[in-house]
Amino acid sequence: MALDKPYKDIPGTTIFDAEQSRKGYWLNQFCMSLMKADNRARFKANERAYLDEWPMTEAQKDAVLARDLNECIRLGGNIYFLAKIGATDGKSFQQMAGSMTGMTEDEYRNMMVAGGRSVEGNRRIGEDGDAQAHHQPQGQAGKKDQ
Amino acid sequence: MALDKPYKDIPGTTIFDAEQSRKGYWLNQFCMSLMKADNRARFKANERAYLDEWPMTEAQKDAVLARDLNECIRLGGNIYFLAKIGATDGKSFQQMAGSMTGMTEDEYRNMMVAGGRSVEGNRRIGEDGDAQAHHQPQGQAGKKDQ
Amino acid sequence: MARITASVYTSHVPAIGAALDLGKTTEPYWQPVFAGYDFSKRWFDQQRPDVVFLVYNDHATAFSLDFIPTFAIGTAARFEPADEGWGPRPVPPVIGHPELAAHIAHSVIQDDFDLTIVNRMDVDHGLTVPLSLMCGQPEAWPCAVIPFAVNVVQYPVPSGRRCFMLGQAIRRAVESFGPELNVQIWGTGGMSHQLQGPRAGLINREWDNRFLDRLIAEPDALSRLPHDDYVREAGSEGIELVMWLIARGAMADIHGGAAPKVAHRFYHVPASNTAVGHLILENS
Amino acid sequence: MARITASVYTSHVPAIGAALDLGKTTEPYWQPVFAGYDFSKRWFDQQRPDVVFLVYNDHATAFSLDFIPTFAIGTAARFEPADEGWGPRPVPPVIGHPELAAHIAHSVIQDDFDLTIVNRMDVDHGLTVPLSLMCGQPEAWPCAVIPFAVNVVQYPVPSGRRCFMLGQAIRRAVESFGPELNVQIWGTGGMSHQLQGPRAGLINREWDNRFLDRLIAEPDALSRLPHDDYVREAGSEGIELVMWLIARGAMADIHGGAAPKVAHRFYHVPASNTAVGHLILENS
Ligand SMILES: [Fe+3]
Ligand SMILES: [Fe+3]
Repeated sequence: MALDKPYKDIPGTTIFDAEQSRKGYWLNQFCMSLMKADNRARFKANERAYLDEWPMTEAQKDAVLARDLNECIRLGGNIYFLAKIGATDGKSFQQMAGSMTGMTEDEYRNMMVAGGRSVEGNRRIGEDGDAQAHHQPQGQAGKKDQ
Repeated sequence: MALDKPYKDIPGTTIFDAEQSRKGYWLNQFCMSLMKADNRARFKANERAYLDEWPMTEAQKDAVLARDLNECIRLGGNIYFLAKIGATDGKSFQQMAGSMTGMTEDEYRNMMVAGGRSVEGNRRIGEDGDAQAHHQPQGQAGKKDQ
Repeated sequence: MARITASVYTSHVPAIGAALDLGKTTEPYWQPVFAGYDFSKRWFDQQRPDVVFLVYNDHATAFSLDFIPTFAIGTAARFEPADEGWGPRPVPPVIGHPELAAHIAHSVIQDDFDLTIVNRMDVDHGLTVPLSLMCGQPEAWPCAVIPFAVNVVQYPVPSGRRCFMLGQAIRRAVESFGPELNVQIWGTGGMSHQLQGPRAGLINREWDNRFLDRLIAEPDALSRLPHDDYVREAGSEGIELVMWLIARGAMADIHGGAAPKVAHRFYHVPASNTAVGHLILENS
Repeated sequence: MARITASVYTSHVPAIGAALDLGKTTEPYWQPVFAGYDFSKRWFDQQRPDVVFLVYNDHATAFSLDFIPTFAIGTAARFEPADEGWGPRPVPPVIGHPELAAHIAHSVIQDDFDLTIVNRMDVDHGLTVPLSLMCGQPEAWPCAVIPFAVNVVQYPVPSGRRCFMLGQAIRRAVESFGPELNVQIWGTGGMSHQLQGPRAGLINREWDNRFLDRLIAEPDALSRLPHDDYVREAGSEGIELVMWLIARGAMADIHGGAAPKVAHRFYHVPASNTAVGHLILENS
């Protein structure tokens, strides 16, 4: 496709365009279903069984079960849809956003209170900012798992 | 409103604009409900009771019960919505359209086979074509009631 | 590269679908209508398009008054024939072309057309009757179809001019799609008809034929015709003809190419309440 | 005659709504945020608009992927606060203005903006948080509200230029409405924020403040900024700022009138993941 997509070279950022939307259609529609209290209850009672009701890929289901939002986004999820999973878990937008950086909740919150993440080095892939691939994961939360 | 609505002076014609749409919202939404077989059955079993489930005006309900499509349109109905009533009754679009002219089914069908209604005299209110108010009803169906 | 090779214009009268589905095509009333499409079916079969971009309007089927998009593009993989109150037509499901549809949506929105993207909708006679007329009664439709729904039910509807400009944007979009595809664009609805009020049954043969003449020869000028003329001259539902201008705007001559070849032209009165018009234009 | 007297610009962060609803407005974290709106609440109270035309975006609440309108205008009489997964916010229902909304839809569609008309939808924090910030916590909202939802979730979203032109069309529409009405137009969303990926938490204070400067002084030039700049400089969700250009396009100076008066300007970091920006412009 010869479309104008200049946003492909921004580090740590996935633009939700028609291509991603097509990939993530059922993942996102599953998320929408969590806006109903009944469905939230059924999901919480047996996550795997509830996910199996949707024609999602196994990789999408695994990413949801692991609450791996970066992977969910890579597989076509959009943050406003994925936020319904967070709501079901009782998580705030700040907790969800922070979870994608590898920081602990405190680390992320402190970064925001201190003025947020700087754009310097984070405008283009290949620069040296903290959002670049070679600096992931950024905080202690991710490091624990390694 | 200072909007461009040149279509107000066409005889025998109601343009379905936002104003009509607002007037006819529930009438039309009632019609939409007839796209489900269950609802069609409930409507046929007791038309009045089914209509009473909808926040329509009494005049709208009466017009539906009487199958007076001209009155339904005056009260905000749109023909594509009203056609669902016709479908429920097993009527074709030709039967429905004809019913608004005062013609019998045969009269209307014959007019169409002969090339349809002429636009001459029917472009503007105040001319002398067969769709003008002073020529209604046009056929024998309407005359029976008088 | 994808290319728009031809455009097709046709009325989409529901009674035509019913006549076909009920096996009435050889009855004296219907025979002349279907005869007008004999050439078209052979033509379509020879052309073998990969995708039809099908411009039509929904008739209070997928869209109620809750939601009225001016322009809606179907980007789903599949669309089911709708139950319009008589049960769904016995025709195959419509297979979409999500990649091309999404590409067109992307391109056309960046061209300042404010589309609504639709991933779930049933399609009514406005879309399936033209398919039946052009393809007959196959087990499966012979190509992918991108449904493009235009609001011509609640006023204000888009102007003829806006539709013509949109057609031009669609052409740019299609021709920037990488894969080799033979794409047709169809404009449906019309010709003169009025389904409501004491003026129901209006037919304007002269106006319709003049519309066909001008659509072929001077589409740019034709696109400036105000709504009022359509309604006054061709009946309240004659307004559907603005959709033909979308297909016409996508032809090569509007973009500096050669004038299209008129492969077929047909006109007949009546089909139920409606004048049937039909045109096939080929890019050279 | 209806007149647009002022425009208001503000972020619509969901956490602000939660802080307000849970009585946390005086906590050290939140106090500076709400302090920025003290003037605004008094100002709003004095202005007593009849109608607020409220430009916002839906966040996968009323619109799923089944249906993505680029521009949707709410013409209903009433809109309920949505359950976004935490239960609906404890705020009053939103009372619409069907007559003015339908008039604007009519006028703006005739001006070649391809709106979707919506008669049933719930409204999410994008709409209710700005109302809370400007009106506090009343039993009922003090004026009618026309919800106007812009797609900024799935790309391509409308360009800043398209939004700016739309604002101009909205002004023409409002000023052609007969009844005497005091109308405000609000643009919401932004400022810099990114809610996704390893770049989450991005804030660009310099860019945001330059955006505010230019929105006041050179909106026409600002409207030509490409999407890419918003995303790269202000985060993936910073794209919401294009909505501010709709409100700005509706101000008198864009139509040959005098420059607006800056009644209030406020900027604070952070509210949750977001930079909070806020501006009030009055027509003279
Ligand atoms: Fe039609
Ligand atoms: Fe937002």
